[in-house]
Amino acid sequence: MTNDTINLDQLTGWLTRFRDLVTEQVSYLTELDSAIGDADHGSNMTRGMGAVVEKIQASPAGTVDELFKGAGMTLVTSVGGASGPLYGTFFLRIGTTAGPVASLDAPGLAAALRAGLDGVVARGKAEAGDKTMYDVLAPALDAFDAALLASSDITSAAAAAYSAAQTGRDATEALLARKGRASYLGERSIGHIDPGAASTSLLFQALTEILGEE
Amino acid sequence: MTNDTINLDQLTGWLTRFRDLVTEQVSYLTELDSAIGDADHGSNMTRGMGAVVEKIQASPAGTVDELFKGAGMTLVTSVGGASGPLYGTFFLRIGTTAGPVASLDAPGLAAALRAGLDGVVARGKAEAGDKTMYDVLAPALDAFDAALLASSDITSAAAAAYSAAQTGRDATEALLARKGRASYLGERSIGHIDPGAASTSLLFQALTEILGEE
Amino acid sequence: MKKLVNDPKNVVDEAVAGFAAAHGDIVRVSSDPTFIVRADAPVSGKVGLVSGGGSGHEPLHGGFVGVGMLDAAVPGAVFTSPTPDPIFAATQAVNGGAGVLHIVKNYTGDVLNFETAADLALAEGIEVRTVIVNDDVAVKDSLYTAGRRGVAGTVLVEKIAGAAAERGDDLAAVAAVAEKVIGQVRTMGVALTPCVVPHAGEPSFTLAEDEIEIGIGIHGEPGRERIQLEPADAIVDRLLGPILEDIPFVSGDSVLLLVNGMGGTPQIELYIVFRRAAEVLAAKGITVTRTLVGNFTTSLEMQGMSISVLKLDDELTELWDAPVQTAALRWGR
Amino acid sequence: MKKLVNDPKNVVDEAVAGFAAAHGDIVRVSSDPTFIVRADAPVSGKVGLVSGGGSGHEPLHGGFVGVGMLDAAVPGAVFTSPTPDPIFAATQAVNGGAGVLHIVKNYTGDVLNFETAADLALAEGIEVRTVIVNDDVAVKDSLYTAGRRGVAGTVLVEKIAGAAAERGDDLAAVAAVAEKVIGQVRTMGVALTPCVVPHAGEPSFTLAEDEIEIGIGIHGEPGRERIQLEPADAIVDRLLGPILEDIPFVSGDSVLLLVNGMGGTPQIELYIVFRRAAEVLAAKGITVTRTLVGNFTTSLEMQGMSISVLKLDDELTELWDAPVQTAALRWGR
Ligand SMILES: Nc1ncnc2c1ncn2[C@@H]1O[C@H](COP(=O)(O)OP(=O)(O)O)[C@@H](O)[C@H]1O
Ligand SMILES: Nc1ncnc2c1ncn2[C@@H]1O[C@H](COP(=O)(O)OP(=O)(O)O)[C@@H](O)[C@H]1O
Ligand SMILES: [Mg+2]
Ligand SMILES: [Mg+2]
Ligand SMILES: [Mg+2]
Ligand SMILES: [Mg+2]
Repeated sequence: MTNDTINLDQLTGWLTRFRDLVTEQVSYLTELDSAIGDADHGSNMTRGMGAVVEKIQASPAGTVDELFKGAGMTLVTSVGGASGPLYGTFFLRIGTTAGPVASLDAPGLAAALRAGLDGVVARGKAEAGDKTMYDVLAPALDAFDAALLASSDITSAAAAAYSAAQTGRDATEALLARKGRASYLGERSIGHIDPGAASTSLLFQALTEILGEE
Repeated sequence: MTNDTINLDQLTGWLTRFRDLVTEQVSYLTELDSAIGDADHGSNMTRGMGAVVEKIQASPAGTVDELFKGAGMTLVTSVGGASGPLYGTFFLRIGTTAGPVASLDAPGLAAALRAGLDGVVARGKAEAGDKTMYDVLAPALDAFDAALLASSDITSAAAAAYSAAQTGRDATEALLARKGRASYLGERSIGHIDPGAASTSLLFQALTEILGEE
Repeated sequence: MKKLVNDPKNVVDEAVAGFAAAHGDIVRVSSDPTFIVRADAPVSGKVGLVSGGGSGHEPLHGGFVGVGMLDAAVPGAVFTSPTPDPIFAATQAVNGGAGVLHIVKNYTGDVLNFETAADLALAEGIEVRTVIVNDDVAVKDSLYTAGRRGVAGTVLVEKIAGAAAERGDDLAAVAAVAEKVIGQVRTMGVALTPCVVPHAGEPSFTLAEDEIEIGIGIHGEPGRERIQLEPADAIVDRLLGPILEDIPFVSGDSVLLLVNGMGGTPQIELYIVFRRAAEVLAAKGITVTRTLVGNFTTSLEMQGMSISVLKLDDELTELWDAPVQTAALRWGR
Repeated sequence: MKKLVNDPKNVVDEAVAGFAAAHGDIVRVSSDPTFIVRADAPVSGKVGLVSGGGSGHEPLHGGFVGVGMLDAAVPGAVFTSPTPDPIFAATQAVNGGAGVLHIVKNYTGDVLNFETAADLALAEGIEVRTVIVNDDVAVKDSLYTAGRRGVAGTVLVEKIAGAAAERGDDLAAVAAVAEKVIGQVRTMGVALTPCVVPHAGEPSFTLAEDEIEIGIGIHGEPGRERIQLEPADAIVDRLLGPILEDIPFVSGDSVLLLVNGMGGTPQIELYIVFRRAAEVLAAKGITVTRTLVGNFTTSLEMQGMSISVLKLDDELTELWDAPVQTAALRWGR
């Protein structure tokens, strides 16, 4: 099915599905972080997204900005580490850019996601090839934007983004880390997928799955 | 061969042979001490007797008291732990009792050894069955004295003493320790041979071997 | 994993409660959010010092809260930076009107979370300055990377900046002293064994009986290089080389020498290390005028140590010697 | 065995040399025979305090030499009592004319070697009194055995007797204070892992991943009982039971609570233990008025801890609070 817009329910579903995926893959994410970090990315993301979904369920958001500002704030105050502020800012900026609306059309979603990415860069200063979540987020959004040039269907744009995300994730394996904890390993960081890249790929998997449903 | 007396050379040989035996059996003695103590009896005895023999070789003693006082003093100042003062006192008392002579006859040796045992008791307050070197030393000297009632041959008295020493050593296995480090183990000290009993048995083995030679 | 813990989830809360019970004369502890402040906080007119980071590095930072050192410490989960809210709350609790200095170890997570807390404080009208400690020479520094980590040198920054605040320096001056220490301290560490994070239950790397990791951080992460076990003196030489080259330290310098245990190293080994390090420095004409030996910045039960060298001048020496009264460092009162 | 050592034979000598290099402001070190004395020894007119024992328990005893505590410490080989000659030499070195107190942990080896040293001192006209510390309730006491061991309570004896000597008490009075502390302190410990003596190279016992030893001493020897690993709180309860029953400690008592790490235990775990111990004492109406948490009497790299409880009165509290300046314990100066 195609989607010209994405509504509050779907966006809530996105976050919920993301929570499910990081929870399912908690050991995988933590293993990746053991190899080149401090073995907590899985538990960080699970704890954070768990708190996000719990809060949404306790008091559902009335608008898109409320939903994402709430999610961002919860991540910031429950995760700590590098991923808490980075994912937190990502969602906060999405909320701020989306504004008090009930749904987003394709350009609106693209703009919000792009603002999220800008937030991540503003906080973390990552560049392409630094072996971080940026290396998934940036190509995924480029693919999303490119798909929208051909059609205004969010579902196919999300699919393109997820495909680029997976490619980006796998490409981090060969990189030498220049940001985050993995950078301390120097050459020894090569040969491992970045844990944040892996969780960000799950974010796009969650989006395609939620858009494909119904 | 039989010996009515034991001379300075033989007595020096006794100490040297004792050094050899504790050195050969260093791991065995330490293993025994691992089980119910602090795993140092082998290295304690080897260090101490090594120093004794080194000193004798550097400046050979002219009399029996000089030999054993020197040995006792060296043990006291080079071993530490429980065995240093106890073996040290044993040899110091032997020297004091023997006096400035060139050799000992059987009663003279018996008296000197008995004085050594009294010294060990005075210092350590061990009684029969406490699971210490006393449980070898006391029956060995009793056997030595008993043999002398039948004949004045030191060789056969020493053999009797060594035989009693081995029996005494093996009998410590079943005892519950009441003195020394092993006493802290309570019931768990049962089932292990006492390391000091084992080294004391080597002392009598050394004596029989040196008297059997020539 | 064998540890003296109850539920791994409660490790930090229970330890903080124990810390409060043991050191009620020196600190007060706030829960929800969790932070530790000196008993008389806020001290009116004095610059407040706040540090924090993941737990598991004890006595860092809670053990350094007290007169002459930190005003507050904010413990995160084990090896995980605290979130901004407790950092913000601690900042408010120690603000005596003269502003607050955040002392942050250079890890992306710590930097970002303290950054947000500083923004929140600013929004409340509290002036905050931040210094980033990055003393670990095992990591090559560069404009394009996350830079060097902050490790055991942090203790020296906290002590000396704390003394500057205690004598009445204003926020800019305290920050300048902290920056001076950061500019003059270098550290490098080695691990003989890994450590086990309670909620993970598994060591994050494994070492053979004859292997050691050179250039480790303080989070149980692998180091720069894995080598065969060597005698202590050779290991010391290996660590001191990059440390001394970095600033560089030169003949005629006076220094503070810190030999820091990683948590599971017997003190007798730390002194064997100290002996060699002092020897090497003396041979290079560098005078050790102040010393510190012990467990100050740890990685749970890891066996290993780090060596830190801080170039001293009269001012830093005087501030080092100033009275301090914390759970883990105390003299002059 | 992975250790930061060079030749295992030189462990003690190198560590003592490092200790001297690190703490030259507090101690002087004599070699051949090896002992550590406070920098200003002998202090004329003051009773001298000498302790010692096998190495591997650091900071005990060298870390407690200094103003307000020990005048000298005599380190033996690892886990082996020193011989009488260095004890005698240390006794001479600290004799300020008011006599010398020997503080000896109750092990046959330590007792015998100190006994001989005291005889030698007496022959030189130095008055020596000896107190034997035997705080370990894991060992059943009896007239017919070696009696209880001396363990972490020794630190409290050394601090409090040291303060009595520092204020000018005569030898009989200092000995009486020491005996009072010995009469009122009880300790029990647990091991999670064994330790490895450098020259042995092997652990002296092995424990499965789910086993712990209850009632251990401080020489890597096995304890009274091997049990399954339990939560920290259950272990604390298990140790506190025999301690509190022994004197007994009763409602209304004021106590000092010492949680002592065995060398390889992370501080975060010691505070989890402290929290529970304080809770149990409070529930029994016993007030914890003084505290000490950290590595004070260790067994090399062993993981584990001991709990000591000392019944306080005004005199002991005042002596505990008196200034002390040693490498490992310092306040008030
Ligand atoms: N400066 C940065 N910019 C973007 N992403 C980063 C940056 N630093 C770290 N990350 C991401 O964060 C991930 C690690 O997250 P996590 O393990 O939860 O935090 P921490 O590193 O504090 O333990 C890395 O895998 C990386 O993708
Ligand atoms: N009170 C005592 N009387 C006699 N022998 C003793 C006594 N205490 C200990 N021993 C002996 O000393 C031996 C231990 O010696 P060693 O291991 O060298 O010293 P330590 O126990 O100080 O480590 C014990 O096996 C025992 O035979
Ligand atoms: Mg991580
Ligand atoms: Mg022994
Ligand atoms: Mg982390
Ligand atoms: Mg011994």
